[in-house]
Amino acid sequence: MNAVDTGFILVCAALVMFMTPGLALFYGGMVRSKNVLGTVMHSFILIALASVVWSLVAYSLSFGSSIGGIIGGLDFAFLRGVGMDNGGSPADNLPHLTFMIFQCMFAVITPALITGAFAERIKFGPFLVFSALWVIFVYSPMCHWVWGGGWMGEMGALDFAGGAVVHMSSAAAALAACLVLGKRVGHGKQAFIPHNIPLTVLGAGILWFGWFGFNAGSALAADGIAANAFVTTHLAAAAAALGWIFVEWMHRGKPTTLGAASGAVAGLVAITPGAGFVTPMPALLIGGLAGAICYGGILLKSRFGYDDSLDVVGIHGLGGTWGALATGLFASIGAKGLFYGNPAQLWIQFVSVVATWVFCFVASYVLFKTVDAVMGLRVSEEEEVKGLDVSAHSESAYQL
Amino acid sequence: MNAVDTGFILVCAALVMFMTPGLALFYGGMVRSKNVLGTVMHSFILIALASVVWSLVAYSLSFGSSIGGIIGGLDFAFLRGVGMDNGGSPADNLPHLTFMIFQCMFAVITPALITGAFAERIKFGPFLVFSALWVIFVYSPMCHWVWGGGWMGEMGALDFAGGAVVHMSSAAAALAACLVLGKRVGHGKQAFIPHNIPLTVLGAGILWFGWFGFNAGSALAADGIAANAFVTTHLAAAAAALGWIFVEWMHRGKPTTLGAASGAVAGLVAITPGAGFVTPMPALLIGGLAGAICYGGILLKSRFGYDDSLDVVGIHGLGGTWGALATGLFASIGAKGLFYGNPAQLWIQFVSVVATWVFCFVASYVLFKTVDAVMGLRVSEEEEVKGLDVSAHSESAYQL
Amino acid sequence: MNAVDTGFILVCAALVMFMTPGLALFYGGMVRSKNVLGTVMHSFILIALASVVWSLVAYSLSFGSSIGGIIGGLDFAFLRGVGMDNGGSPADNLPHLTFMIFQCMFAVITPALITGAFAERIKFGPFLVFSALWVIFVYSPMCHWVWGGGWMGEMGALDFAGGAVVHMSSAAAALAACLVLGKRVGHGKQAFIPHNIPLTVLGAGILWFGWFGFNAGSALAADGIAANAFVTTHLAAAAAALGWIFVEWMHRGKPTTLGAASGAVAGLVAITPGAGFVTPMPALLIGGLAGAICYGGILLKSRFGYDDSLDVVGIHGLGGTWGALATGLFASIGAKGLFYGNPAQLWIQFVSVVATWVFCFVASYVLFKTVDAVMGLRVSEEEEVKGLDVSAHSESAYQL
Amino acid sequence: MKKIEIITRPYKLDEVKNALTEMGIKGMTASEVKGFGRQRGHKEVYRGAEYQVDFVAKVKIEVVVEDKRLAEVIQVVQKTAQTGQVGDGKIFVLPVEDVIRIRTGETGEAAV
Amino acid sequence: MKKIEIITRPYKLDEVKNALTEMGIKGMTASEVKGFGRQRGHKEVYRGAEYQVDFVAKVKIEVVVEDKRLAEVIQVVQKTAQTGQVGDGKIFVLPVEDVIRIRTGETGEAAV
Amino acid sequence: MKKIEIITRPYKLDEVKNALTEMGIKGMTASEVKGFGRQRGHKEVYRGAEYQVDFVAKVKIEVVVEDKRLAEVIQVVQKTAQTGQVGDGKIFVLPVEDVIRIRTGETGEAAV
Ligand SMILES: Nc1ncnc2c1ncn2[C@@H]1O[C@H](COP(=O)(O)OP(=O)(O)O)[C@@H](O)[C@H]1O
Ligand SMILES: Nc1ncnc2c1ncn2[C@@H]1O[C@H](COP(=O)(O)OP(=O)(O)O)[C@@H](O)[C@H]1O
Ligand SMILES: Nc1ncnc2c1ncn2[C@@H]1O[C@H](COP(=O)(O)OP(=O)(O)O)[C@@H](O)[C@H]1O
Repeated sequence: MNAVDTGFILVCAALVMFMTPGLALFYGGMVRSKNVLGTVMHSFILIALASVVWSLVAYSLSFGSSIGGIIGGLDFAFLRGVGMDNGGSPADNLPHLTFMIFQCMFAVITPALITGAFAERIKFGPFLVFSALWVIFVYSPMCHWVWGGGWMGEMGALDFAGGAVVHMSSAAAALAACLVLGKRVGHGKQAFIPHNIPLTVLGAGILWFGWFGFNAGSALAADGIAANAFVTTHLAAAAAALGWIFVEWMHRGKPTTLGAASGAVAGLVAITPGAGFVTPMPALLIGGLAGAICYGGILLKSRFGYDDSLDVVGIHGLGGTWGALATGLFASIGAKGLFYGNPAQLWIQFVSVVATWVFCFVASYVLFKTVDAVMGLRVSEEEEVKGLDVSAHSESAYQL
Repeated sequence: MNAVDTGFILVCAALVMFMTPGLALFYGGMVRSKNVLGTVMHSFILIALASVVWSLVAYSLSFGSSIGGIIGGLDFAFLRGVGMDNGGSPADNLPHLTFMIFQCMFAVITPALITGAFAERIKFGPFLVFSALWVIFVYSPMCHWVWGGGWMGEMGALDFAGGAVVHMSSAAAALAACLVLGKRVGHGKQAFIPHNIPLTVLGAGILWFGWFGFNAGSALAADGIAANAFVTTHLAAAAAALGWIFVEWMHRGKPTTLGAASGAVAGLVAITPGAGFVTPMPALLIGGLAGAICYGGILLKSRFGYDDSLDVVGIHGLGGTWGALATGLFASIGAKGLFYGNPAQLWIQFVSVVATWVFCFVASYVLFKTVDAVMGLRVSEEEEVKGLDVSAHSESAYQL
Repeated sequence: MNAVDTGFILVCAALVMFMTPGLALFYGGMVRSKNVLGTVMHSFILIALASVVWSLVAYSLSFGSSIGGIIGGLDFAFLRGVGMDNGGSPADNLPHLTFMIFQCMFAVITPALITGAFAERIKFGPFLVFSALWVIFVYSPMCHWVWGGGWMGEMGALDFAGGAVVHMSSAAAALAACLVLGKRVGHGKQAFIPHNIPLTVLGAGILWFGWFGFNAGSALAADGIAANAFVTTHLAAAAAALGWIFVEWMHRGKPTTLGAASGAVAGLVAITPGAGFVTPMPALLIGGLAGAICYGGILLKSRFGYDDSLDVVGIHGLGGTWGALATGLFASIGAKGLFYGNPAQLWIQFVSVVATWVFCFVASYVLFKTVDAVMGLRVSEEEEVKGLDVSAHSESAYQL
Repeated sequence: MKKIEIITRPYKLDEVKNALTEMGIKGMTASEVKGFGRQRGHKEVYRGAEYQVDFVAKVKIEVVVEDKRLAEVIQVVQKTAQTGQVGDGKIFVLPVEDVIRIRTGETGEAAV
Repeated sequence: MKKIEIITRPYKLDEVKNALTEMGIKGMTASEVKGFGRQRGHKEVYRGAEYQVDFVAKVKIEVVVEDKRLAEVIQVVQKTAQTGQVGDGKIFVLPVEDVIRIRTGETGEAAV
Repeated sequence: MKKIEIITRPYKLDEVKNALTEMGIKGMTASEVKGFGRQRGHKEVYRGAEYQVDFVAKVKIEVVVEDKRLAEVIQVVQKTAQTGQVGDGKIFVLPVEDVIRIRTGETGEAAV
């Protein structure tokens, strides 16, 4: 057990935790003012709900001893045997509790990312039920496959900090949500304009800040790999913010603040799978392209006509997919990608991308449909028009 | 001296410092928009004032060589002899300055917590005088009793990170404030509705984030105890947010965002005394119940008819008391509580709770009365109606 | 290479990065609501732009092998040879990448500070061009002179964390900006009142928090010097907030929230050059006086009649200068100032102050004039009246 | 019919609304306005620069009533909104030529 | 000339504006107001304390038109803003004695 | 008495207020409104989607004056608020039947 790493990873866990309130603001600023609390609440309450579910059962399903590479056993249910020393810890330099809580923060933010897709129209109770089930039945297996000793990791898929586990999985669920829930009332007719962009920029700033814990912390040690992941994370985000505003400047005539913030997040997403595997200059490229790709992805949305309120698919889906493939191209630290003579890695990445999308989409779709059948997912039109703050939470956000 | 712990505790000190701006927003969002700056200012200026007082004299009163277990001597006044090595440091793994500044941040946030009780109606000058005196005459003795070698710690009372020192003490002062200052103009007649709940949620997010420094840092080392405190802190907050919204859902028909944020804070308060002494599953229980208890406590407020503007007593008083007693029930790490075969601990906890409330309430009441007699504590009715932003600070918060 | 310091400096780098979103809000709250996004965007996009420029060339110009003490060579351009071990690292306890990225965050915030001077009236494209050039031609030489083995450091000038490199340099550029760009439309006739002071206070809180990484991290190790820098930073900020509101209370009759926030920043600026060289009690003095000096400096502004929108010169220029000189007076750790028997140090500090102001002012002035001649720096009057959010970014900040 | 415009202190809104409701008035429309008058504004100070703010927050309440209720409504509002301090505000009475209820198309007194 | 004051649901603003523009109306002025009427408000709860909010968000649209366009405008507005649900709002018609265009100093119908 | 409604550019508020005060007008009421007219709005873009914003921020100033001051007030306002650019706004004159000062109960011209 290593005190340096213990301290470092605890701090990183705090940083990752802080991302979810950041996400709450990032999303909250983008909805209409009558839905800001409903939107903020989604992320905020998931810090609570997902953490409890994680400690009771999902951690064990993710990191318990593998059952055929598919799912973890119940050895660690209720955190049994997860203690202050490294006994049983997947990272034997860390107290088991440290490893568990660091991972917990990932299980929190992942379902929170999904909420951008169904913002402004979902019922609160069914949302809670869906989210708890999703952590258990979608997140835990994914996490196990990649990091818990499951088949995807065994196959050699590279996912440093969660391109598949966090971003593609949440984006696939987001897509399922759009299909099941349908469009918001007035979509395409009324203007759905962000009500508070400074809030969104603040959220993006917090996300960027916390992402250092996310990616550098995924080295699970305060070492050179962590330093490298820190640097690639920062440079990819930087390049992506520039990439995004450059493309929109060309396309629409002006660079926007919301674009800079969105681009930064797109870059952070895209570098996540490769942060510890690629060097800084490729990170600039991965980021810069991520900005352009995700901007394009969002434009496509209106083509397909679905209503992904806050562009979860466009940013996390495309960004995560691009990042996973880019890792197969540019990996050079501790693994080799196509450009370093190992085309097989790209194939492995491709397989992991497809498997992740298919599994997460299908499983999320089934979960949404089931919850919808049992409880009804969507608020009434009257509640939706009134806004979720008042209709679902009996609150108003502002009395300025 | 230990470099790992030095780095870790410095980072934790930064996190704890960040809590007070977080508190400023948490409180600021809950008042009416004409008082937001007055409220924010209370917390913000205390970062300044309490730190200066701490460095000049209060640190020494807290951690100077004990005079009969009651108060510290003046050995460290003006930080004399508090240096870059561990000479004289109560934690000999840390540079004395590191220990001092970590503790400083606790002396900052504690008086800031009180400000929620007298928000929207206190004069600024007298508030500063009261706060400086309170740090010296109430906080320093309490801190000395518990952590500085004083009688309460000697008696065996368990207070890992400040259930008594921080939360009960500030709540007792809050209660005294309500009695001395009386109700706000229009209380019970007009609606006193939070003016900006996203600000409050942001504040809660920052508090939660910073609390990891508060509780895990109280291990004073980057070790397994810190990891455990980190985990119990997170799980208690999570359970409490759920507990609170569950109870209000039953009681009022809707779960609220403000409730989730308030519940999280209640859970953080409740786990504070026991964070390093209890294991994760009891932490879930302590938190879950804290959410329910503090919700109930706030409802009681209107029964008793006092005007604790932002529920300092309901959250910090009840939460801290419950947490201190719960530590006597559930302690199992480095100490044993009732459920681990040591009923004596519960009795000790009970004594410490009563002593803390009595001492802090009486001393705070005397201080308030004295300052009131000398300078007058309360703003004029005209100033109160106009709002403190304009009348006390010549500012308006918003020109949107 | 040292794992403790690696972890500590990575965390500090994250903290320093977080300062720039904090600055975005600090500045954004002070402008009129029609310019908040334009202002926020300046800081936010510089995180992106300056980081990319830094990684491509400016890091090398700053820390590459010195060419006559004037500028670094291109050895590290494109981060060639900047790797996961300490090979070539100016700090051999750190992975080279760790040192590089920590320094990167300084190169980000410094040009961002300048933006306060030309807020509400600059064109976005030319601003980007100017900023990139400024990082290369002004920041990099300054950084090299002081920390990269250049003449100023060799001369023995003390600049612990950037009094000259960060604060005076940006203030000199700010002054140049005011001269080149002229006043805002309506300046002196209409009231230019901050549109959202809670946002500014939040920004100040984030800045204070991040500054611990800035100053303590500048020790480049988790040691007693870091602890001392942490403590002096905190106490100077505290004293300065009190100093500022005390002076304005005397002068204008009320202490303001904006004053407390501004004062804290002034104190943080002033302690920056001396944080690791002075002890805590002098830090209190340096801070307290900084609050008063910067308040006075801002009043002078209207005398001289220039329009430094957000007082970059008053706070960073005067605060940084006072801090640099004060370091020459009070230094006692690892160097001696006048009061510790070494008057020569004050002279050296004086020389470094003059050289910094002259070089940075002249170079920035030339850059501004050049960009102005080529692209035009100032928006049209119509765009300015409409506000930059709409005219430069096609966005509105709020739809409350 | 007449339109009565009441400009008064914001915290009086609820009291006025309740008083009007009690006397059987079924609808009204309120908005936030800034008033300038005998009541003095206040000073604001930002970084040492003083600004005089002359406008004071007020609420404007608009009620359209049948002619025969006019006197009664004015009297009730005046009593309810009065504090006796400068700044209590004004009541303006304007003629209204027609009223239409959008939902039903009813016009005239039936539509109020 | 007449001033037509339309108080209706906020999301109808754009539709009404478009309908008026199509019939050749060149200008109008809108503002956010809070309405009290037959449409019920809602409950809000903060830390266990219930508050009844009686005012509902509405938009007020003011259009000054020549007398001869009055009937036509009213009809279009009524049709466009109508949903048939309680809370659709009202149209008030007030006499206007004069109009001045600030830019040119034109008065009367030329100024609208 | 007459009510003068001035709709003009927000930054003209202080100038108009000062001009009116100088000529002895004791009170007025201002509010933020959104205007639609010949002055063009602007485009906004959020994540690649374009929106046309047709309403422009304006301020509405309401002053009730005795009939005999009407012409004078209009003239001063028109001069003060004029920039000559499209979007300067309008002045509407409406009849007022009565004014009541809430504080004192005074009515008519004494109450203005
Ligand atoms: N001539 C006027 N036209 C329009 N509004 C007025 C006029 N005079 C006063 N008001 C409004 O009435 C409010 C109260 O007026 P004021 O003179 O301050 O006090 P009082 O009504 O007690 O004499 C003002 O703030 C303003 O909004
Ligand atoms: N007498 C009135 N005076 C002024 N405004 C009114 C009056 N009656 C109704 N209103 C406005 O019209 C809105 C709609 O009225 P309401 O009674 O709720 O529904 P409806 O118009 O469908 O009958 C109200 O919210 C209020 O703003
Ligand atoms: N017929 C009208 N009814 C009500 N308000 C109007 C009318 N016409 C114009 N306005 C108001 O006057 C403002 C200025 O009008 P506009 O046509 O843009 O410029 P100008 O007054 O210079 O001709 C508009 O934004 C609107 O608020």
